[in-house]
Amino acid sequence: MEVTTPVRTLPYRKLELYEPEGDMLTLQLGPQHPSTHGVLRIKLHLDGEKIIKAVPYPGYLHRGVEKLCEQLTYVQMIPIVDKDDYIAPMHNEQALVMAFEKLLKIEVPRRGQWLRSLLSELQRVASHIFWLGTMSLDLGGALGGGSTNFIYCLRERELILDLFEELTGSRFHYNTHCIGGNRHDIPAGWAAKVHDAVNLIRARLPEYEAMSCNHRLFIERMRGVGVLTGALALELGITGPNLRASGVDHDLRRDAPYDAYREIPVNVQTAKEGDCLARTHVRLAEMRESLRLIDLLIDGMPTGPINSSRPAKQANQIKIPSGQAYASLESPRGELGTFVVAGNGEANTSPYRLKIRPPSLHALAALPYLLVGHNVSDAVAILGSLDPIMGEVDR
Amino acid sequence: MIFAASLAAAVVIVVLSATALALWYERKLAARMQTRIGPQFVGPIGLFQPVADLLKLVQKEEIVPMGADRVLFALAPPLTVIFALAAAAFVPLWPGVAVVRSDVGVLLVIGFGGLAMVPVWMAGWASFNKYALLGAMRAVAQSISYGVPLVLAAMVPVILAGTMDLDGITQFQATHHWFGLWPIIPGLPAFILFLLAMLAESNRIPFDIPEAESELVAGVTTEYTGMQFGFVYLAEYVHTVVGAAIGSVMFLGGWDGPFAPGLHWLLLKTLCLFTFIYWIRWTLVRLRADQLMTLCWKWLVPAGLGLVFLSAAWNQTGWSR
Amino acid sequence: MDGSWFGFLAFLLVSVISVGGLIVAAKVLGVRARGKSLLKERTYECGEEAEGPAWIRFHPRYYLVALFFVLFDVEAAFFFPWAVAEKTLGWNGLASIALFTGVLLLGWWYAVKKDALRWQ
Amino acid sequence: MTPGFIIAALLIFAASIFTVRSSKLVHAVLWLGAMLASTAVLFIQLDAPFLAGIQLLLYVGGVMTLMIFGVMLTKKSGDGELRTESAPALRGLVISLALFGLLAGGIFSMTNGAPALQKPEEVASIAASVLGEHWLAFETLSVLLLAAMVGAILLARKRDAGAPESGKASPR
Repeated sequence: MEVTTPVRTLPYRKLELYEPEGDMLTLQLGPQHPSTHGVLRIKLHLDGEKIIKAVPYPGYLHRGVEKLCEQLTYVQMIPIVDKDDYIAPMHNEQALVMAFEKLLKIEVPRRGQWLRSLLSELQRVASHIFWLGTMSLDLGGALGGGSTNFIYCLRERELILDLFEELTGSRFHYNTHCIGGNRHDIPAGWAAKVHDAVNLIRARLPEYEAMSCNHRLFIERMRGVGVLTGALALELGITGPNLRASGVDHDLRRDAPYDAYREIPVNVQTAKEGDCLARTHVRLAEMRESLRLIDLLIDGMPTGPINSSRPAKQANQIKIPSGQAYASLESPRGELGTFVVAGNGEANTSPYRLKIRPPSLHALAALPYLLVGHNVSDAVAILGSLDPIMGEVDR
Repeated sequence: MIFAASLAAAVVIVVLSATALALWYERKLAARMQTRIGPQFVGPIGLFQPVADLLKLVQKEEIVPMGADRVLFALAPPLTVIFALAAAAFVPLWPGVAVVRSDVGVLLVIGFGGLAMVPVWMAGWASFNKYALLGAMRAVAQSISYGVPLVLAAMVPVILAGTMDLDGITQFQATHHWFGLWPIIPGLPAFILFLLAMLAESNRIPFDIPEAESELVAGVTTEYTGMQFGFVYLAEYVHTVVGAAIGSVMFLGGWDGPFAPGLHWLLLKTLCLFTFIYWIRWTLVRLRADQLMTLCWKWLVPAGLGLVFLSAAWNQTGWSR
Repeated sequence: MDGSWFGFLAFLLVSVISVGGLIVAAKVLGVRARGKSLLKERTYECGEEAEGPAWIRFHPRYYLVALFFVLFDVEAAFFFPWAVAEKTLGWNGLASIALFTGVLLLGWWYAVKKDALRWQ
Repeated sequence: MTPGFIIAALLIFAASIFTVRSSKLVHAVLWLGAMLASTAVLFIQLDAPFLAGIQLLLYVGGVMTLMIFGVMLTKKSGDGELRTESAPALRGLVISLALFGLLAGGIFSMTNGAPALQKPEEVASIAASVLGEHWLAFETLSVLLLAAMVGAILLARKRDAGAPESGKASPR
């Protein structure tokens, strides 16, 4: 799709027509709100219940990760970035070490690459299924059908977390990727468990679809709501399922392949409508695709080392003298990239500047365009369907 | 008169304790649906959990927000409970016995049921909170909109039985057939319409937009704490329990049943309807406010009118005799 | 006046007493913070300072819904006596009610056509 | 003059006074609701439960909702202090006395007091009378209701025309 850059005005209604304290209600949606997926504030200007202007204010979860990384050594910062996108921590680590490997010109061995892709796909399934749960929660409420679906989805996520726990010893902050490969090799019998989990999830997926995207009420809430056009999505730098649901066929796993994706082709899932329902369909189709990939990856797992060298034991072991690199991968939310400018001080053990490109931040940029004209209920659905994780938005 | 007074007292106490039990039952039911266990520590199988909840709520501090209308704010929650309870007075418990036997029972039940939104609106408006106010406006708009199909659905048994006396309607069903079963064409759709409208009136999913907690935080109850919150919460359950009882009286033959007609049949039918309502609640997602209005005015109101005329025609063609 | 209305009075009285009992219990057992906390009393707006008052002017479409409700309620008020006497009034009664409803449905049709009852 | 009547009358009287003396519009509406509900009590005492039900359904439920939404249409329904300005005392007295005389005259012109007291109300007979004797008035009423509907729709649409549609994000 051709990218043009017109001067785009935000689609606010003419605010001067409204009397500030008469007709117009200024409502703060968040930060302490059940469905802002963490702590996002959206300032809504309402006419009755209709949104006439929406301004998102991220930043409530800012922890200064990027600044912190300037002080930490290359070994230390990997478990820190785990906390960025806390629904898919694996990808954070990988995006970071990929940038470092690019600078150091280290090639990960083939088994390490396949393991990385396998973990990435498992993480993608866990992330998308968690998203389906929270999406239901947004639509159905914590005291209703939404929570039922949420708990079902969490049950499936548990299966994957169990697998990760067996592999890495941790359920959340894995610290399994390291520069040059991986830290933990596949234990005996793990492959069979992966197959079991994948088969179980695959068998249960129709159940969730019956409760969500195949259900009449769910469709009524989602169809035609929050239509994101492909042009706008490209302009705002939106990537991932949100972009693919708007009809733009773009996926880094296929378009800029890394790791095992160089060998295994990925069927990229797209939809044309660009509304919340399309985003749901794309994510569910992606989940099925990931399940297929997991089977392929675990069956075709090559033998050999998983790491090009021994994992670093000492904090200041890895030194990068100078240079800059950008590496990105396809996280469940889109292009997750790390830009690193190496060379800080004498020791060269920490970067001069580190920038993480979170896909969720770009997705949030669409909110002022998408929310206008809808009502408060839709605002929650639209926000949920964009799948922002505030941890990586604010970092 | 002493009998009437003690009966009244008994009904209030039974409804309130049934509501407490319903709270536990719903939590257990929801837990089963969600592959959980539910309350299990307070008392045998968690049976005293509502009591524990009540004790907790009673102990909490009651906070009145700044700028609120203090009188209305304090008055609204107790009123919600009383208004929700009022309709229970008209339910025939066993043949010929109700707290109030009135020739126009159906009308009064619907009248009192429609009033329940007034204290809810008071609560939302008095809170001086935007979420509460939006919730209150939604509550009133939804309640009055669904009042129309509710009236029309309730009209069907009135036409079929030829009386507005709730006990008379039950008598008619006992001697002829339950309206939920026969005549199947105005009867069953009217029952479904009644259930839908009742769900909307008592703010249950998929019609729980007034307190939609994923959108409006907690709707009208946002600013309420302690027992004040407890009252609004309780009133919702009372409303559902009483609504289920009235639904079973008007469409499922109330106290009528094989072996021995009586209170136990009414309670059993109420329990079944209640279970059904909560089954829906823990399965579906909620609708949006505008979809709710469209559904009501575009489809349910004409459907209700059609059912009314169908039942009148049913009477006239003589099939009923 | 029917005797059973005393039952209703008793009913209301008992419900007021039970609710009042809970209020009294809450007053006696409830904790009360010493001193005044302005932060605690602030109205909830997701942790942010509220902008503008909550009591604003609402859109006339709310009024429209209320008006429609009243009009259909007036209709129902006429329906109820007819419904009771339906068996004796026969087809004639049905015809006059149908005419009445027909005229009202014209208004309903106009509203649907103009999309006036759509909530936004 | 039964005790029940006196209580109901006092309720109505008090609620009416509060309705006009309230400083907040919302309070006035709620007092109006209380007044209308007390009137239902009066109907029940007159053995007219059907009218009481209609009073509940139509007036307390319906008209009060209409009033509530009407109040919400005004700016600052809550915090504006409302002051009831009285007309000059003499003029007010004359007007209210005249109104009272008119109503009293109407009531006393009925030969044997209130007809409702004589025989209990029969819902079926109301239907027979409305659909039989007064059918023309009844059918004309539907035209009145139709006019109210159409008028309300036109009024509500007027304000929507003032606000321009959003340029980009069209919902459906």
